[in-house]
Amino acid sequence: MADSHPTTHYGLAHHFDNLEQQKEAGSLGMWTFLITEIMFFGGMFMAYILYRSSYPQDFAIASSHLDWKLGGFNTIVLIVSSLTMAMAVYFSQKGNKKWLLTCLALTMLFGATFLVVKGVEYHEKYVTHHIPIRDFWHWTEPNSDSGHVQMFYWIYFAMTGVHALHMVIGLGIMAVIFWMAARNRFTPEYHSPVEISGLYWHFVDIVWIFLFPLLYLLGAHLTHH
Amino acid sequence: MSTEAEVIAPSVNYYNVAYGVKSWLLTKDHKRIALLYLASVTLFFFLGGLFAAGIRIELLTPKGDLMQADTYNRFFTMHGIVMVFFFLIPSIPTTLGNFLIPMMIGAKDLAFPKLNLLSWYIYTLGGLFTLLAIVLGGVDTGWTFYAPYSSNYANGNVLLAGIGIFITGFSSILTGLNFIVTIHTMRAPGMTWFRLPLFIWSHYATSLVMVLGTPVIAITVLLLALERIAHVGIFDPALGGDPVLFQHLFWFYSHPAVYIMILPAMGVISELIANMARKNIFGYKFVAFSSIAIAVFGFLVWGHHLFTSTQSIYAGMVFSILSYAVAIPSAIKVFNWTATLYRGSISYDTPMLYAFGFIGFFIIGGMTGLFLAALGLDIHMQDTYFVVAHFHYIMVGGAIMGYLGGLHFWWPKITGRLYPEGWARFGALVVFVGFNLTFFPQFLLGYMGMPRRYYSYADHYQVLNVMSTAGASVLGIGYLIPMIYLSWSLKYGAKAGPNPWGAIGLEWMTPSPPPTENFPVTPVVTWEAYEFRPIEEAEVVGQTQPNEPIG
Amino acid sequence: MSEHVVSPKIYVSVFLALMFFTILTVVAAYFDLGRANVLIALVIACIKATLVVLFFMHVRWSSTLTKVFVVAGLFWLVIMVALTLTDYLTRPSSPILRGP
Amino acid sequence: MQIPVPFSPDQASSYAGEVDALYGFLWVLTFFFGIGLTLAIFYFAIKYRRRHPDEVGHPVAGAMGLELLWTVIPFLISMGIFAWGAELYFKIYRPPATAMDVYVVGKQWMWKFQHTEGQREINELHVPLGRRVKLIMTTEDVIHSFFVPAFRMKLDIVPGRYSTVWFEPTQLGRFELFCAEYCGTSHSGMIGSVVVMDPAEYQAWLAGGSGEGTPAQQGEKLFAQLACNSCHLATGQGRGPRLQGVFGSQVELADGSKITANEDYIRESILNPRARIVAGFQPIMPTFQGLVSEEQVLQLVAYVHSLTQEGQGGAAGGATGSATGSAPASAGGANNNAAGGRAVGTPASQGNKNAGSAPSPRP
Ligand code: HEA
Ligand code: HEA
Ligand code: HEC
Ligand code: CUA
Ligand SMILES: [Cu+2]
Repeated sequence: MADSHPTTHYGLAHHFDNLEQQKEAGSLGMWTFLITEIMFFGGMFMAYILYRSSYPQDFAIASSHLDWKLGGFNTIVLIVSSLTMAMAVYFSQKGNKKWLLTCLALTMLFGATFLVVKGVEYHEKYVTHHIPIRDFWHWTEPNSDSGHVQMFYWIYFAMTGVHALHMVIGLGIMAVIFWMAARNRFTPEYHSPVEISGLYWHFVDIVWIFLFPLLYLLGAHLTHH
Repeated sequence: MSTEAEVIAPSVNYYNVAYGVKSWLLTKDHKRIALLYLASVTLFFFLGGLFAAGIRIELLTPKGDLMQADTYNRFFTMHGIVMVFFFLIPSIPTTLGNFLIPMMIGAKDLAFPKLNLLSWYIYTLGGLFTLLAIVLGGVDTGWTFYAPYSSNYANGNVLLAGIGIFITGFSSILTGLNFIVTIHTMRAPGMTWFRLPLFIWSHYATSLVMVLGTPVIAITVLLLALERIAHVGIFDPALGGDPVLFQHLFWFYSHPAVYIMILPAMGVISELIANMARKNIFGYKFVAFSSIAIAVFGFLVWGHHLFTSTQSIYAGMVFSILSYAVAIPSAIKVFNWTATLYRGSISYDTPMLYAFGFIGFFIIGGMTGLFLAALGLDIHMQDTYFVVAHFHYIMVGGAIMGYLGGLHFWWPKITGRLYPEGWARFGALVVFVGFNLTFFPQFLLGYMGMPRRYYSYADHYQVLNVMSTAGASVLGIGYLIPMIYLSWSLKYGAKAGPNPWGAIGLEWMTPSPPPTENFPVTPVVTWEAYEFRPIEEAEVVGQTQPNEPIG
Repeated sequence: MSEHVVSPKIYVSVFLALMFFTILTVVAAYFDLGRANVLIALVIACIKATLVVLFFMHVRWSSTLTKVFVVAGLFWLVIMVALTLTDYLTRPSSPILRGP
Repeated sequence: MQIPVPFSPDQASSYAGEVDALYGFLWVLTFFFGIGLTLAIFYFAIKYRRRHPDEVGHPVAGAMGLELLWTVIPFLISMGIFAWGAELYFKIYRPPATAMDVYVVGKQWMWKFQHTEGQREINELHVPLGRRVKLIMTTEDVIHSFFVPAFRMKLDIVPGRYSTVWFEPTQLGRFELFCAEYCGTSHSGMIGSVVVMDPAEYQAWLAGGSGEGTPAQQGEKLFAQLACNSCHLATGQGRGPRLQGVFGSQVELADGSKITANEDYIRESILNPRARIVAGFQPIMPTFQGLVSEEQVLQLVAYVHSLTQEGQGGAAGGATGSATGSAPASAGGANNNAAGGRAVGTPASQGNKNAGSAPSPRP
């Protein structure tokens, strides 16, 4: 059976010939997965593009009811977390356990911050009845079509919800990596799990880089006037 | 058939290496996982077939008499969902593909064995949700789930079925991902891309489609299901949403998905034809690249399902012309298969009979695809039985023939046993006859105007419908025959040697059934694909001695 | 192992660039530029994403295969959007062809 | 091109024969390739059958010439099919400028029709032989599809907008009408028939009339009931634009773009006024979504349509005869009349497109 097979290298699974091959497989696998993720969000982007360009005014008004300051804050939080993630990879390459752990911890901290802020925003929507569910939805803003606004919020919740789900999964992965790092599982030769989960984390950041302007900033010029 | 079956079977193989339910449910061996899948997809096939039987019996008479209209609607919906998502899409890749890909490229396993097992569990979970939906009364939306009917009007368990499909989608994604990575990184030394068996090329192409397309259906069906709960959503015309957007997103996956169903079968056919004619494939590179071309172009044609949906007529034109473009690589394959027979050494064993059947059905199914892709003609044919006949010709006539052919061909490798050849040829014949009788009349019905998804129909369609039902009963028996003798052969079949067909390919150079890590030593490939030599010589070429006990 | 170790300096510069573009995108949104607003937002987001992919995700130093995969993934998204829009943009009363 | 094809329904519309011709051609092609390849396979299979168990085939290298041959020829053939199919498609899906309108409303699970002369029907549609009929179709619930096999004509009806398609019946009789998009429990019960009548009989049948008046007249009543006329004044002094002459014209919108005021545009103006604002007006028009049924919207559309024809001095007859009683009288001239009266109202672009693929005269 698999586990009884003697491994020549620490961290090498039985069915690979060497670490190089294993690492290549892992990284290619993650990239392939990220491509599926692009398409996964792609379906929602398609809906967004269609309706946003069909109902620009209503989308702008709907968007102006989101707090771009919170969204912007979250953007910055995620970018910082991406930096700490990148640094975590750097320290794993260098074999610096202490800083690896620190960077991973910071990454998780920022990720959690993001989720908390997201929760605050969702709660605000709940309080103001701006969650698009029939009989719950309540919209009084004049000069805008409640139906179109509901579609905006439907897309908003779908996209940010799925994104938040990815964040939660990302935190889980980071916790595992942290645990592995703490138990000295990584060496300068073998640290591909850190790198590969880093790819995932950065991807989730990229999604938000798109979501922020597309969802939060449509109505910025409206609030200005 | 080789009679050297009585070689000393290696004492330990993947099959007898461990016993007990746990050793199967926790296995990471791709060969065992393939068998898990084989059991599950067979189960779903018979479930889907049960629904088909219900459909055909109901359609025996013009008036609805066997069941209620609502029940009938659930029958064809569940038939479509089960057959497409739970049988045909996983069928060849997860069974034959899973079993053979590592062996054909000379690897010990897929790149991610745990992921492989996980995808079986995910598939099973999705299947359970769908079964639950069936048990709780089924779904009545058609397998296409068009909004706003399914989001706001349907009275079935759309949510459960939607979740089932969403979950199963991930199993498909993981399988595709695993294959892609495996084929890229795990090839044995000397196994260059152009030495790969065509089965590998077609599975690579299939995996591309799985990876790029499946996420879209997953999110689309999920959004639809949620829309049903919230009574609000992006496909809801009452809000200003566009139901046709759903159709775009649905077919963005579901058209490429038809190539998920046919490409693996095409790969099987390439193997069967080369090996049963003991000859190199004519135009290897053309056949190889046509698989990739089908996968890529396959993504550009989904709008041909929307010709009558009020899609813009200009978009209709674009999608129509691209649909013809995707037919070309299919044509290339058919011609090259035929040309491969030239100067071969052709055997008439069952796998080859299925291969011949495949080609015939695929030509008819594919050519009738050209009817449907012709814009002005599709106006008349869309949503009639002509479409039903078209896709059954390709999916049942084509893909399932390919699957059965492959199953017979590799059965000795998988089980170490030979199936009874006489019965098998008889079974293939019954399937062939039953199939044509079932589905050819449906072309005529369709052009005469009988719409699909009709529970009752006008009297003048009855004669052809009776023929179709009669054919379906023959076909059903035809499918039971292999089921019976294959099971029988598990215990009573003659023992097979490593290479009963005199075939070529790494999988034939290891014992049947193969040991856990497939090869005692990683093979080194020094020969081109399908490079047939006189039998004795081929054995020398192989790095492993086929008839020697290895362990 | 022949892997590239990216220096922290590069990471920090990329980080600063990302911050800069984030601020830029907010500022740009405050001007009512009609259709150009979307365009600017998208261009900036694309630049930011490219930075992350190239540097944080090391694609700049990765194999050709990885690069092909990244581009292919985006290309497929473009296929989906572009071909769907061939429908919506050519309808007789397309809602999209209308102004901003 | 009236080629009889076995197992096909009656050829009862002007383009049915052409559809059948393409269909017949494709079967010929299918048999050509099917039989040709089958014969080749049988020939090889017999000639090169395995003669002893250890025999192997002779390696044959590929042949570039052959590969090109069977790439290029299918490609050319398929481009030919494409062009043929596209030509038909444009013919069927672009209603000619001169056609009589019929309003169709689908709902689970019935068909409702209203003629411009006021006649209402359910699950049965009467049309005169040899007249081009344009269907303006909508649905109250889910997607349905209007399918008449004998006419080789089908089009989905999607909630939220109008679908328009046309046909010209060329054979008297009663033809099956099916709903061809799955729409729920009684999808297979959503059937009816189209009755093609001799034009004179058709006029008599129309005269049998309904007391309710034409859709345009009903629309006029609604226009008053819903107080549309409080804003849309014939004088042009109201808060909303004057609607006379709007239908079929190019409307300039607030954002500077232009749009042809067709049925869909009028419908949207009523149900979703904010979507497109007419240049020079404020977005104050309330939505009538939920206040009017699809049938009533169609009547309002018919009324707005009629304003153009009257406003342009079009003849009294035509699609929106001024009174039910006058219908028979206007019948003879209806074709010309509509042609003349609509020339103004026909979107320029559409007119051009139609010029290329104007329906061929009946054989
Ligand atoms: C495995 C499944 C499979 C495959 C491979 C195909 C292959 C093709 N399909 Fe099919 N199709 C389905 C499964 C499949 N289809 C299903 C399930 C539906 C209905 C879904 C639903 O609504 O429920 C459908 C519906 C469908 C439609 C929509 C019909 C409608 O609803 O109105 C169309 C329209 O263009 C179409 C076209 C094609 C074409 C052009 C091909 C081509 O790829 C075929 C190419 C093959 C050949 C051309 C034959 C071989 C070539 C030769 C013999 C040489 C000669 C060739 C030339 C001269 C070009 N298909
Ligand atoms: C892989 C895909 C696949 C497969 C294998 C099949 C297999 C069959 N299908 Fe399938 N079919 C679809 C995919 C498939 N179908 C899809 C996608 C639709 C569209 C659904 C929709 O509209 O939403 C459809 C719709 C469809 C219809 C149209 C229904 C309608 O529109 O109203 C019909 C009608 O004849 C039909 C018949 C059959 C038959 C007779 C078989 C036969 O090949 C099945 C033969 C197998 C068996 C019969 C099982 C053998 C088991 C036994 C013999 C056990 C004994 C059984 C009893 C005692 C009852 N199918
Ligand atoms: C409160 C005033 C008001 C009422 C009531 C009203 N409208 Fe309007 N309507 C407007 C205004 C203002 C516009 C122009 C701005 C716009 O496009 O929304 C308009 C535009 C239109 C247009 C587009 C005209 C064009 O020139 O393109 C149509 C058609 C129309 N209305 C029909 C109706 C109908 C039918 C009703 C009743 C069911 C109705 N309106 C009720 C104010 C009104
Ligand atoms: Cu209406 Cu089907
Ligand atoms: Cu298709």
